[in-house]
Amino acid sequence: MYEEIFIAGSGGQGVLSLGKILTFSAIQENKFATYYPSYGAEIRGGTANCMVKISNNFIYSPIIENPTVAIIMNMPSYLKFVKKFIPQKFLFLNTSLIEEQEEIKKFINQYAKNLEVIKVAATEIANKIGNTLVSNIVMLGALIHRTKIIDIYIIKKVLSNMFNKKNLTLNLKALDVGYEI
Amino acid sequence: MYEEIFIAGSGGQGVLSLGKILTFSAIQENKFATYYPSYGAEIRGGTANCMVKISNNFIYSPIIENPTVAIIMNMPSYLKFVKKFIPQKFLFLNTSLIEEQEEIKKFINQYAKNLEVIKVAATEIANKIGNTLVSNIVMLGALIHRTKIIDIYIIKKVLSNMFNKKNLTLNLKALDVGYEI
Amino acid sequence: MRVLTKKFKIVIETQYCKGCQFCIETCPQGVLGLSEKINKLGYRYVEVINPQNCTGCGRCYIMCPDYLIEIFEEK
Amino acid sequence: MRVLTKKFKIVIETQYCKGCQFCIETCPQGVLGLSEKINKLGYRYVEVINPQNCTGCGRCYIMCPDYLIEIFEEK
Amino acid sequence: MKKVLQGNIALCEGAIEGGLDAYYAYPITPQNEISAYFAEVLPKINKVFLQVESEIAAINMVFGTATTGKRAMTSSSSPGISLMQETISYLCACELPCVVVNVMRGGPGLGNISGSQQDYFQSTKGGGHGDYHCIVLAPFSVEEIYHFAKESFLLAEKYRNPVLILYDGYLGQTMEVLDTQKEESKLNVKINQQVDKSWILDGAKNRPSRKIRSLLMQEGELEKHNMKLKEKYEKIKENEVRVKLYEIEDAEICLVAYGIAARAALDAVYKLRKQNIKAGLIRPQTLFPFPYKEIKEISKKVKKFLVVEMNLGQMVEDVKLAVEEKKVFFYGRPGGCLVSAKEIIENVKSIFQN
Amino acid sequence: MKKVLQGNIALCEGAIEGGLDAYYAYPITPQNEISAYFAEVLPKINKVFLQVESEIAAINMVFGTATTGKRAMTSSSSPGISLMQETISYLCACELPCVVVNVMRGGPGLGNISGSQQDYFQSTKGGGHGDYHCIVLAPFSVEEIYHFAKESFLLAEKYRNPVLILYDGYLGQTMEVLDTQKEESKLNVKINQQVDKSWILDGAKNRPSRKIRSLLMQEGELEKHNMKLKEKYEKIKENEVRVKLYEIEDAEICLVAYGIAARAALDAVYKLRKQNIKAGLIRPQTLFPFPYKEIKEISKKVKKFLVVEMNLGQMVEDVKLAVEEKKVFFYGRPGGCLVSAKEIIENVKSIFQN
Amino acid sequence: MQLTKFIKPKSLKKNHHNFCPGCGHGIIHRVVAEIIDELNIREKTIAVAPVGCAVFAYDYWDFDVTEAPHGRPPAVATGIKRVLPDRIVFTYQGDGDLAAIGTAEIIHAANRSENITVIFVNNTVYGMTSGQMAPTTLVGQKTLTTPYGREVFRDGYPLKVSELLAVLDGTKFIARGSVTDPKNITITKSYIKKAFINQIENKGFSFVEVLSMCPTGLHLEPLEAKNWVEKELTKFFPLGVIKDV
Amino acid sequence: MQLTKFIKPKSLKKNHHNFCPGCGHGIIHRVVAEIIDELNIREKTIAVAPVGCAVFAYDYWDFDVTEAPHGRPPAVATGIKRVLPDRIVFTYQGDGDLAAIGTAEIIHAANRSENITVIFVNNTVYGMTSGQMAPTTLVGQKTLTTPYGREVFRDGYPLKVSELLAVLDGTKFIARGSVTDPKNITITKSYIKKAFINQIENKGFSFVEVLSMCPTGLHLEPLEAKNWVEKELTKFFPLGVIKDV
Ligand SMILES: Cc1ncc(C[n+]2csc(CCOP(=O)(O)OP(=O)(O)O)c2C)c(N)n1
Ligand SMILES: Cc1ncc(C[n+]2csc(CCOP(=O)(O)OP(=O)(O)O)c2C)c(N)n1
Ligand code: SF4
Ligand code: SF4
Ligand code: SF4
Ligand code: SF4
Ligand code: SF4
Ligand code: SF4
Ligand SMILES: [Mg+2]
Ligand SMILES: [Mg+2]
Repeated sequence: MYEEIFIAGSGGQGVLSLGKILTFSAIQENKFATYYPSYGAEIRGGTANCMVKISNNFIYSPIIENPTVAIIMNMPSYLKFVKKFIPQKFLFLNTSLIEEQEEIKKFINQYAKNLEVIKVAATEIANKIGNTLVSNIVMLGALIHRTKIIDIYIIKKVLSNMFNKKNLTLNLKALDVGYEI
Repeated sequence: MYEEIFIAGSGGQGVLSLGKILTFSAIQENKFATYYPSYGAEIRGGTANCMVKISNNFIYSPIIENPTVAIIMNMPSYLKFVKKFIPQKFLFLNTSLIEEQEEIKKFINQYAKNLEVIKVAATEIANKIGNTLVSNIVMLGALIHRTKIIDIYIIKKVLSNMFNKKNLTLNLKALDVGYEI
Repeated sequence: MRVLTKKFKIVIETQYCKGCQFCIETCPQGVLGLSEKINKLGYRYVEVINPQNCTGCGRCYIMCPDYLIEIFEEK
Repeated sequence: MRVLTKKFKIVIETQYCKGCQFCIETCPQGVLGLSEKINKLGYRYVEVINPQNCTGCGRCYIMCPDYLIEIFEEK
Repeated sequence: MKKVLQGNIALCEGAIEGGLDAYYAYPITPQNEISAYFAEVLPKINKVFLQVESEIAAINMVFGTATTGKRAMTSSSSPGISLMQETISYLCACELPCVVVNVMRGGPGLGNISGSQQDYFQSTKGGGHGDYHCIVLAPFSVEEIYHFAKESFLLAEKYRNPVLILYDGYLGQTMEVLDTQKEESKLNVKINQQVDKSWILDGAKNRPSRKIRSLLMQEGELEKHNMKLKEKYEKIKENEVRVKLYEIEDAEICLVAYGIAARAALDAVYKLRKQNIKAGLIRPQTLFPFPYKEIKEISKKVKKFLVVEMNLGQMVEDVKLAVEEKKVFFYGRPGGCLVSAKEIIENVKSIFQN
Repeated sequence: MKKVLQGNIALCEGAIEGGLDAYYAYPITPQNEISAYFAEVLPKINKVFLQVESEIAAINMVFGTATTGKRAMTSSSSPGISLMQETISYLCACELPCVVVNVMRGGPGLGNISGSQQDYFQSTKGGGHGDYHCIVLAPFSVEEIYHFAKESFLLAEKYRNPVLILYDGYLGQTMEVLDTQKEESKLNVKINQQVDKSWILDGAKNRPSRKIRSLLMQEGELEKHNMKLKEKYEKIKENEVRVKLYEIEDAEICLVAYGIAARAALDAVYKLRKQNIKAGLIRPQTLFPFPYKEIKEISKKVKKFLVVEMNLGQMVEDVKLAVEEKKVFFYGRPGGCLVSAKEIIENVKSIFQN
Repeated sequence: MQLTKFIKPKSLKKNHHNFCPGCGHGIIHRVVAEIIDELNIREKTIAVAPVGCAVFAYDYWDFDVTEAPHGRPPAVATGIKRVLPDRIVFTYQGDGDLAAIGTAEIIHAANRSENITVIFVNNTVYGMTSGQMAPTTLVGQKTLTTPYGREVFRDGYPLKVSELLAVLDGTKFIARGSVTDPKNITITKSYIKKAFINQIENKGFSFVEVLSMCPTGLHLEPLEAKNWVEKELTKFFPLGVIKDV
Repeated sequence: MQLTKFIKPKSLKKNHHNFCPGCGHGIIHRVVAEIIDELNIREKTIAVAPVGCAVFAYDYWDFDVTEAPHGRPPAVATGIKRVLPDRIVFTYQGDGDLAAIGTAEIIHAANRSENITVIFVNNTVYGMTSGQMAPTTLVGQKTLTTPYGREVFRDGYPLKVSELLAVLDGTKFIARGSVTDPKNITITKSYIKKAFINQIENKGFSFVEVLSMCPTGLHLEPLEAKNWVEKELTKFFPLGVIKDV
């Protein structure tokens, strides 16, 4: 397997955590994985992003060259990144905050014929569960369900190492809800 | 012609001026000349020195390698430098301030068989003329007389460009007295 | 009772608003409010909710870190 | 009239003296003077000219920048 | 033990494992994670963490701590490292063991905060004044960062010489798995090596007082000291060269790259081989000492060398010192741009076409 | 016109003749004569003289003055120049014409105050971060110091690039005769050359406002800027190499030396010829750009090269980049020791014996 | 008919800046631009931008601006002013730039009484590099590099730069303002204006410290950050004119 | 029987120094050595020498001494003290070293209240490099780089370092003494001693400025130089304790 996953959103949406969870989980599965965040002054201006690569072999460059999957959590990221990192397999959009643009859709279609666009109202769902902060985990659930990149049990194990009890319950719920959409 | 002249004394004895006068004069005579002073923290501790080279041809290194002439104006310089820069032709000693040491004399004799030592009580003579500050020029007179390195009229011309009238008279007198010893 | 003898026009480049709310907080007349919508920068942006109350005091202009607000007097 | 009840020995490493004259100037008893001779560093150096007047006050010791002076009390 | 760490954090954990006593630094991207980590962790284990007024202050505090024989480190990125050049020259002159980390970014000037390899000359030839050398380690993975950091103090102490750990912003920011036990990532040092500490300053108790200084004004003194240093550098050249070779045996073209660029190069090597182009890779892990001899040896068999760097061509000069010029090609991207396997492959192909 | 001047003073007179507007510096031996002279003379001709708080301040004032298109200079010696490395990188990045003078002394560290050539790498490869180059001029006589100083501003402006004048303490302190008219000491510049000043900051009057900066964060921007600089450097390499050749035609061994070392080498050449050893000398007057091509050309005929430097071997690497390694020998003395003709002759002879 | 009452100054470019929501730099940038307009000196002003979040000043102000290496704006400004004494030269610096790495340069420019204007933006953190402790960070304040709060014992005291510079004979005007509300912005503006007028009148070194909010570095919402500056920061850094000679 | 009354302290080596005739460094070196002896801390003292005429301190004092790059002794001392907090660490610096190139380092060491002792030798010139203007050179004073006398307009004001540092909360003891006569030497000694005792008692940063004579740099005979310091220099730099908390 070889996946290049691009994840973008606003600083507060937990896109970096989402990337790290994927990375930790992949390594738990004895895969190779790299994680590369945006950092420094780049983060200013509303968007944060990270790049995750997962492979059965050693990963040479942590930088996305041919994204297979992209997860876009808000509108500025949609406008800024989608044309630059067109995924070949899956594009996950947080439709709670993104209004698709015809021009961008067209552009993508041109370069990624077989792309599947998965729309998840992640923020709204998270809000319903109890906290918009877990929109990233909702998205993660959706990602795992659709792509099977990583075993969901491994993800749960990783989550349980990261959160205290109260937060864990919330996060696991978000994961499950996302998984079941 | 090719002369390497080493001049040393205390900071206040005008050894650097003496070197410069020689240099300017040599160049006035259309010879090549270089002047290289001691500088910086070296000067501390009582001694100053300079190296003058005069030649009919371009001078490559300003640093003394085989001194032909040395002019030593005080005791610390005598102790510090004479063994290091043994001149092959002439050694001028300011006997007003230098007491020759047997050990050093022997040492020199070994390495400079044909050396002529010229003793000038430069400080006392200068004092008699009116100012111990011109002991360097007294020495210069003696040097020119004995070595004929440079025409004394050129020296006088250089001096007259350097000093105001009052000082010039004194310096010319010192030169003449030194020349006539 | 205060009588408004002048009318003021508030021009805000809302598409660049970062939703800091400084203008809203500082306006003594409650002229401004925060939209539920999000602009292309991704922020909930300011909107004019009570334009008629504006006294042209300029506090909002002075506070806006993104210099998005301009006030014109209409005669 | 002051009576000297103690005697003091002044030891000066004159060969390292730089002739600054700080000690001479500071000595209230005129114990020290400047030699006409020159030491191996090339300076006219200090010499003890009136040893009997020394009160052991230590001013010369304190002033000497080259720490060349030591004072001993003889009993 | 397996761990998942960011490059900059692996540096911290390695340094702590290696016995770090004090860390001083001034913030700069892309290595701020180092200070942030140490700020949290060092106070807990009673070691010194100090964020200070400037890079110059930081490197001089390293100087101070090093005079006591304790293990000091600072880190910065390119512009900050430039400011340290005077003191680095002093550290080498005074033979003080310590560790300096440069997480390179794009230059010159303020440049950008991306990763780059534009400080190779500064690091290896001496950016400061006078003849001197730091030992320069160039890890290419988070794992190597960890091990090099861990063992850098021992290496510095072995030679009483500063060690410079040189990697770029990309590697510093990347998180990946590492093995803290991995043998092959280790340096030529022993945990309990005998180190002469008879020079340290800790108070002249029951011993003569000591001095540390680089001012040598007596005639010939400084030349002698330089010659002594030279001898040390020769010894380092003899014993401490580390270089990894990949697919060299039958290679028709040999890539030469270090750090993050070597990862792209290695990727290219395997991809080229799939296309039946016999490529190999020479990856220096030490930049000073540089593996001249090893490369020269290889050049007896290999006809072409492609040096890949993230700069306008710096290490390529060292390769040319080992290999006939006409055999050596260069591909580089300056300004914080990561080279890709794809670009390298294209370059290799075009070399074979011409 | 003939004059007798000390090297450091010739620098001052040349710079003034060349249109110096402002000089900023911090004291350091062996170049204090420069400040002393400027302190006395510049106020009289309404130019700026400022002794400032540090070398870093000095080079940044140079930066400020250079942004206005005025002619600024600073001077220092090795440790002080190390401190300027960050800003020199900025000056190159911002393409600001200005002149920096390094009167080299013995290193590393505090070293001594004698003359040396231990800063060759720093000067030519870039002691600071990022890929950049100063144009490096290496006068070997008081006369050349004068002319290079005089024309350095024009050269800097021709390329919008800092010029580094590099000589050593010996030459700086030496007084000798010079000819202010001498053609052959001059550089490839014209007094009334057309220079683009459309970038200078002097107030946005009747024109759009301008900015000077080296931070280039947009994707690819910095790489592009680096490529632009590279092009400039290539142009400099093409047009500005200056090298003097002595007795090359029939030479069996060719010395390579610059600055004060080249004087000893030249002395040796003539003395060797008297002993029927056919020696010649290649003397680079520019160290960046370095005369690779010229040396390579000569190496087609000449079998042996002896590089003579006052360091542990720095320029020798550049010579080896031009000439097959096995032809190249080295003789050097670090730590502020002047090489002598005698020593060079001995070395030449021993090369022929082996 | 429309009368303009409050409009963007001419000395600002038409683009929009990249500062974070609620960042004080935006306010101060505008205030400076207004003053330059009011004094009618746009065409002879040269500004020196720092390294810090305000590094991009040259993209926002519509007059000549140069970058300077981190901490060196006072030296760069000196190099400009000395050769162009009739131009108006000012630096704009953050607390890392001015009070940490640039300490020597600001002290000596002040001591020489360089006839320049310095605007010192004190937001108690290194905004640009993600919120580390600055020399002006308050005791106990948590930052990226003081996760347990600034400790006097280890990190020293918050540096009162204005009070420090006031000791120097070379400083002619020193004041501290803030940008937390319209009144204080207006006062701060009067300080900065005075600092420019001093330069025009060749009075020498004039310095205005501005307490500002960096919501990102403080990890606070814009309004919270503003309140913190208003309530907490001014306790330690009192507002007002500190020196005027 | 002979009783010793005034003898060379043990903390001085047996050799002789190379300072010029009448140089104040010699007196101050001896005073420091006496204090180290009296406090019985020779075996745990580590000194940091500056670059300046006192660079050779390691050749004269008989305890551990390190060199430091020019101006950086406070940073080097910090690096020592932080890892060896029970040792006595002090710097000895000239006015070029401390008040020019080393401005940032001294201000921040003081601000951090590093528990070290700093001895600041103010002789108004750069002795080592042949007598250039120093930050402390008086207005009108002629030096190698102010041949027409220091001009306020160009060169700024003489820097009162002690008064400047006194503003910082981190400084615990600041005093200015001189070495022009036995009485003042004794007072200066008491200041320096206090500055060491403060360190022993962990009180924090203590600083003593010593007005000293550099006959060579001043181009005066030793006695003249001494008198100039006594008469002229003390007018601008008043003697006494400036801060003691
Ligand atoms: C020599 C050097 N050191 C460090 C940096 C990294 N750096 C960039 S901005 C900055 C500090 C910014 O803080 P401040 O001056 O307070 O400005 P703010 O962003 O808070 O406005 C630092 C340390 C650099 N660019 N150059
Ligand atoms: C980086 C650097 N810059 C400059 C110098 C040259 N330098 C040596 S000592 C000195 C100043 C000495 O003056 P001061 O500190 O007052 O000491 P003093 O000799 O007067 O006691 C200078 C500028 C240096 N060695 N290193
Ligand atoms: S001008 Fe005054 S009243 Fe009108 S919106 Fe702005 S703050 Fe409110
Ligand atoms: S102050 Fe400006 S940026 Fe903030 S909410 Fe109001 S309009 Fe938007
Ligand atoms: S101890 Fe006192 S009285 Fe005796 S010589 Fe010294 S100064 Fe004079
Ligand atoms: S004080 Fe010392 S150096 Fe000066 S004259 Fe007296 S003994 Fe000599
Ligand atoms: S990080 Fe802070 S100072 Fe920088 S732009 Fe954001 S809020 Fe402003
Ligand atoms: S130059 Fe001045 S400070 Fe230096 S030793 Fe001589 S008198 Fe003392
Ligand atoms: Mg800040
Ligand atoms: Mg001094």
